[in-house]
Amino acid sequence: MAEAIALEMEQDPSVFVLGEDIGKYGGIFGSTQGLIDKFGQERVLDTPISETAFIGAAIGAAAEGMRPIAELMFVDFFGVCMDQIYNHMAKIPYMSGGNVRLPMVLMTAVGGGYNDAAQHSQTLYATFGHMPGMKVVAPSTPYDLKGMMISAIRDDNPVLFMFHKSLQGLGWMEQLDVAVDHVPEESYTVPLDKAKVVREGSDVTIVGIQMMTHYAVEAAEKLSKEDGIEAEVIDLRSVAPIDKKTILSSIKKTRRLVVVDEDYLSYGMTAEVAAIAAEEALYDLEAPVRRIAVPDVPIPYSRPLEDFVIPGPEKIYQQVKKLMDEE
Amino acid sequence: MAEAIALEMEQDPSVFVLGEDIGKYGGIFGSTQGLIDKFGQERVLDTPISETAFIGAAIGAAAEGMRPIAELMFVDFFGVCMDQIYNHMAKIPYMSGGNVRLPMVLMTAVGGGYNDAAQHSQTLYATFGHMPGMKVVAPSTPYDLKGMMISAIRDDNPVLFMFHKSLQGLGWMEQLDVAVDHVPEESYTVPLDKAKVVREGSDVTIVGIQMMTHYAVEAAEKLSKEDGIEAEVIDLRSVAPIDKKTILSSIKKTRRLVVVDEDYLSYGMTAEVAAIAAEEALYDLEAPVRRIAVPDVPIPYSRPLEDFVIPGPEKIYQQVKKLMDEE
Amino acid sequence: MTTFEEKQPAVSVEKLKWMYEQMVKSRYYEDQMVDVYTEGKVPVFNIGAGTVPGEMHLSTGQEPAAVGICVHLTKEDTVTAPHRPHHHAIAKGVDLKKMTAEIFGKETGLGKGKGGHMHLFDPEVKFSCGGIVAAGIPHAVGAALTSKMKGKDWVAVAFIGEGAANAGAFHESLNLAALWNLPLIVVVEDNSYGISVAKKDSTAIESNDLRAAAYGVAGAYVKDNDPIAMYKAAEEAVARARSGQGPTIIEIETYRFLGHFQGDPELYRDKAEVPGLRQLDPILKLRKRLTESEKVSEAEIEEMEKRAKQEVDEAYQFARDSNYPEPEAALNDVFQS
Amino acid sequence: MTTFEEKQPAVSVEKLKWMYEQMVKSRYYEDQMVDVYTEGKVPVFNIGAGTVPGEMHLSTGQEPAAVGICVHLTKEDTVTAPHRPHHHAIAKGVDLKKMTAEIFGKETGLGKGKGGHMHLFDPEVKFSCGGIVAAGIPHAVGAALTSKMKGKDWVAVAFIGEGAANAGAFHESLNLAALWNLPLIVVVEDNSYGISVAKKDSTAIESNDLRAAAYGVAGAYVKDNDPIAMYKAAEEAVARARSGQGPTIIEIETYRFLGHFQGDPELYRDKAEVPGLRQLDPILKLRKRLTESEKVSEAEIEEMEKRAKQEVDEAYQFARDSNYPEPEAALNDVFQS
Ligand SMILES: Cc1ncc(C[n+]2csc(CCOP(=O)(O)OP(=O)(O)O)c2C)c(N)n1
Ligand SMILES: Cc1ncc(C[n+]2csc(CCOP(=O)(O)OP(=O)(O)O)c2C)c(N)n1
Ligand SMILES: [Mg+2]
Ligand SMILES: [Mg+2]
Repeated sequence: MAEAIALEMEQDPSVFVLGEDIGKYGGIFGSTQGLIDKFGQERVLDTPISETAFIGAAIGAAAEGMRPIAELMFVDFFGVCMDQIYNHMAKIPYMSGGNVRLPMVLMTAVGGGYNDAAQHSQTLYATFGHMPGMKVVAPSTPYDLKGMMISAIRDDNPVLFMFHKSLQGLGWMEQLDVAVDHVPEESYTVPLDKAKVVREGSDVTIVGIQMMTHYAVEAAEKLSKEDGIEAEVIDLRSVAPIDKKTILSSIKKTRRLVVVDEDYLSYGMTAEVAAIAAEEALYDLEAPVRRIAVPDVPIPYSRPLEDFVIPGPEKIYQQVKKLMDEE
Repeated sequence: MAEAIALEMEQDPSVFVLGEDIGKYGGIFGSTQGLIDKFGQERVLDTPISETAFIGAAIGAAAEGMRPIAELMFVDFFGVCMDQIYNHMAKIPYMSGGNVRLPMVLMTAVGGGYNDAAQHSQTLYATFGHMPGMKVVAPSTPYDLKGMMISAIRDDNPVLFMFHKSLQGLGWMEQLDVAVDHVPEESYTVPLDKAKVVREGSDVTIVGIQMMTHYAVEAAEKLSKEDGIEAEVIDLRSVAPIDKKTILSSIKKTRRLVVVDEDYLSYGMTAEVAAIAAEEALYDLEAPVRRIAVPDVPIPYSRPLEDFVIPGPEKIYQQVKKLMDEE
Repeated sequence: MTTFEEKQPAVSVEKLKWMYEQMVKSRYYEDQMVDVYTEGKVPVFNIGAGTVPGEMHLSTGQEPAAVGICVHLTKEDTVTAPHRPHHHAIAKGVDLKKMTAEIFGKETGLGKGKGGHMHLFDPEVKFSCGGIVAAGIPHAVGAALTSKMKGKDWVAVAFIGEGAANAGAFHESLNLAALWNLPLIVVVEDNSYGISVAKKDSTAIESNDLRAAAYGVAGAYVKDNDPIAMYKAAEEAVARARSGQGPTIIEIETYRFLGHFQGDPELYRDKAEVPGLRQLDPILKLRKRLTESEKVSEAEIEEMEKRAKQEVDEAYQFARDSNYPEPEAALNDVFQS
Repeated sequence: MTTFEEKQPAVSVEKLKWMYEQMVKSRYYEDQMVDVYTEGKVPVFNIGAGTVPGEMHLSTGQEPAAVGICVHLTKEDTVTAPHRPHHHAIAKGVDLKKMTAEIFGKETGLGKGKGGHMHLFDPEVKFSCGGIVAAGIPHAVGAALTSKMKGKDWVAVAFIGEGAANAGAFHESLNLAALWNLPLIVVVEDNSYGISVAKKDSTAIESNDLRAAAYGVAGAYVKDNDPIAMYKAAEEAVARARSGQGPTIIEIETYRFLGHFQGDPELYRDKAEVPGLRQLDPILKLRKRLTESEKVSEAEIEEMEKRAKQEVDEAYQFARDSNYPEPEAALNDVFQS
């Protein structure tokens, strides 16, 4: 990610970064590692703990033609600056009839699973997906992280870029193989509005996002090996706009849908995907849709509690199997 | 509403009200009319424009056993204080393992239709419904307003109480008959977790909320008169927890579902209700679910634009008719 | 608008005349709006009906704050305004026709009818406003940051009401701007009320220029709604900002002749208050100063007044003559492609 | 904790001893935590593994702020703390067993394992903390408001870091508390950093007691991490609050011996900085004062130290011996019925 930002900063002097601990520290989750050494503190600005001021300032700078990348350290802190995000960043382009552009990226760390409790473990995909006026993306592989970040920086619209803490390849988190993939050195882009079929299958469609995509693939492998069930796994990647086409054509093929989310259940991503199916693929469905997400409780701290509420590969496996068995 | 608050303030000295312009002004939308004369400024506190401070103070007071009612003037302003609402009001009871109670009400005005544009016209039902830890209600009749407010004040949990501007019977808004119903003088309660069938019908279920409920009834009358279609209309009333049972049993009867919302489409209330159907009533459905909501754009100012995006009786009528005709 | 010039001992008559003309324009613009706003709202007063629907916050009486500072600005300087933006927009040189068309909800408006009275954006003169109290201050910080990053001498001015100075955004923005030594000026228009809440019931101290101490920046207080005193305080603040000496907070004591919004019953203030304030009308005072001390002829003044009013009349006519957008246009402009 | 008494010229030895014992307890508690926190994280340092997972913010070195004020409080007074809460919790008299069990994620914890280290709630002694910077200040305002509405002399103390003083919540809360003349004390612990950002890179002025001027409240500054100076500043502030004379901001210069959180590589500060600070350890200084000036015997001191450590050891043992909650317990406690 820092690599993607560096590539864009090199070729476009209007790109700059601001946020808390993004300078010498390199971003608490490593998103800006090394940037201050390359570009200096004129373009890599550590800020006070003043999210409203610095995200608002990013908006003001974007309106004047700069291309700021602001970091909100944890998505959970959105509440102290949501007015700037929701009422200004997302709405000014529209309210101005397209006369003001806000080519900015707001990047933020999401996700739980490491016992950081209720105020530091959320994903809040739907909270942002619900709000028109922003593109909201949530890549799940190092390749997509880089390519989508480059796309986001070049996009003339405000982009909320969610990266998952556990997928940053950090030394102080559980090491996941999927987080340390090899990535091309050069610049490339990945579109901001396309879901991706990451595993083909014929029996059931599992739509996941970020961490849940990886868990879904794990579950799919087990289903294949142990039960001969071939699940097709879709990585949503883009929360908004949502790529209906990829979802619908997979349902047409598999006729069954399971949606897995690390966000809260009600009014969440699982609701939107299930609703798309109910509205546009009802006759394709041969079984009820299954939704797997954080039951409607804040994320608890203690390990057994957190493990219980955040979906894992085993829960996905069980639910899919149950769905297939019911018929 | 002010009546409900007055009744509770009379009998419980720990109830008090705070917010902007809720004193002499009586609340911009009349929610606290007359309270300051009855209870004085010791219990009816006008605040500075400091939503984080005064909603946070309400939380602090509730933790010490008071029963504050705070008013957020327009729901659209939530972004300046969402941290207090989402990270504290909604989570403290859970994070404390139930040891801290927050018996408070946060009331707020929602809704558009009077050309107040993108920052003053939202409902944001789903934004709040998505967040576990609060009860979120949105009554649509004067009777329910009073009864649900009394329930909310007496509830030991934080309740987000959304009242619709156009349903307050205000002199400076379009006068709606439904907003000036007669209401019993005495104290009574209406539950915070029950939807209500406001019109019975056998052919299709329309789930609406607040203003949309009234429009749905209007559409239903026209469908009945002009097309012989009998729609059952459900007033959701409670955004969270959502009353699945009432919805599901109606679908079982009518086998068709249309959901109407004044909030944004994606990740909205229409998604949740449609998803519930796809998950728990798939075999009951004889036709695809239809969702009618604000297409994913901020609320525009100009009359023809706003009229285009906020669903009205005619649009509901057309959509239901189309659904019925398709078969 | 004039361009920035060296600090001068007295205020030139040209600048006074410019200020006078803008104030007259702004006042006349709003006098018209008072009438237009009631059009089509009979018999019941209905906020969502008529030629101009929605909320309407007029700045009648508050003109000195806007002209006193904008006289020092060029179109490269940024202004962010709050929900009560007409006087600022006019003083900053926003296209009056497009602005009026926007308020009428017409497709020729600044935002094609999508924004309305509280959401006017004219990037040509770097003007914007918004309906959320204090939210424009961070945007001005961003403009000031851009100026610094680009090595320009552009300044950014955020106008707010005295009520807004108690919002968190005020504090965060001033600390940030002071820390980064940005060319930011925050102008606090103290019109005594935030809707119905009197300043003494919202603000723990006398005036917000005192809060400059909390950020180590300069503070200035302008009494009596005086456009010339405002001119002088602003002149210093702009010079300070342009020369890299950081932010200033200016508070001006001003008057809100009308209600918070049109339709405000104003039960929270004494009936005699407004007539008293009207006696102190800053436009009359400046006119007197021009004719008496500066010896500007009555004819010249009338010429200015006529010009101002004509511009306003043309703007309203343009708005009336313009078309409403097509309903489907609501779906455009969410994203740029 | 002692009860409030009349202002006195000097600090009684009893109070000094109380402060010393709490400081020792807090320090020893955290020394143990340093070790416990690494348990089960081998070979890779893995934040989500081990006996105590999640983030861990220790206050080692910052004890004077907590004891200097809590010595004046009773259990009717409220304390809200931030993400670095152990020293405050201990000084406020939070149940140490339940607190430790909570940090271990056990069902016997203050929050049945749902809250964790950053979310400790002990309504018995009116203590709470949270993981969002500055968010506890408004809660303390609410407690102070309750005190006033109920006609009590209870005070509310909000502890924050110097980084938090730049957040909007600080400004809004102080204005509100000043306006309503509430018994609120905001204690700013200046440990020089907000994570990696030095105070001079986050704060436009020298110290936050200067911001008292922005609210017309009292301000005090405590140098050198001195518990006795803190005692005195706090004594005045508490007396002011209890007698209805409104809020105070106290800033104390304190030391963060450890990283922002355990595992912080601390590349942003000089390697020599911490050893230098350790030289100034406030616990050693207070011990010296007790033995030398106050003539407390070595034996008595050791007795206190032993008692403190024993309490801590028992708390850890309690936590270890307790059970984890059942997984399904995650679904409880969202709503009360
Ligand atoms: C964050 C926020 N809170 C509340 C409001 C509602 N509101 C609009 S204007 C206003 C009063 C503003 O007072 P002041 O800043 O003094 O400006 P004035 O109206 O006097 O020009 C309020 C409370 C808002 N728009 N935004
Ligand atoms: C609103 C918010 N922004 C950012 C953070 C992340 N964060 C946690 S602690 C911290 C630094 C706090 O610094 P300070 O207030 O000085 O307290 P200290 O850690 O030094 O005790 C930051 C930025 C947060 N928790 N909440
Ligand atoms: Mg005002
Ligand atoms: Mg600090």
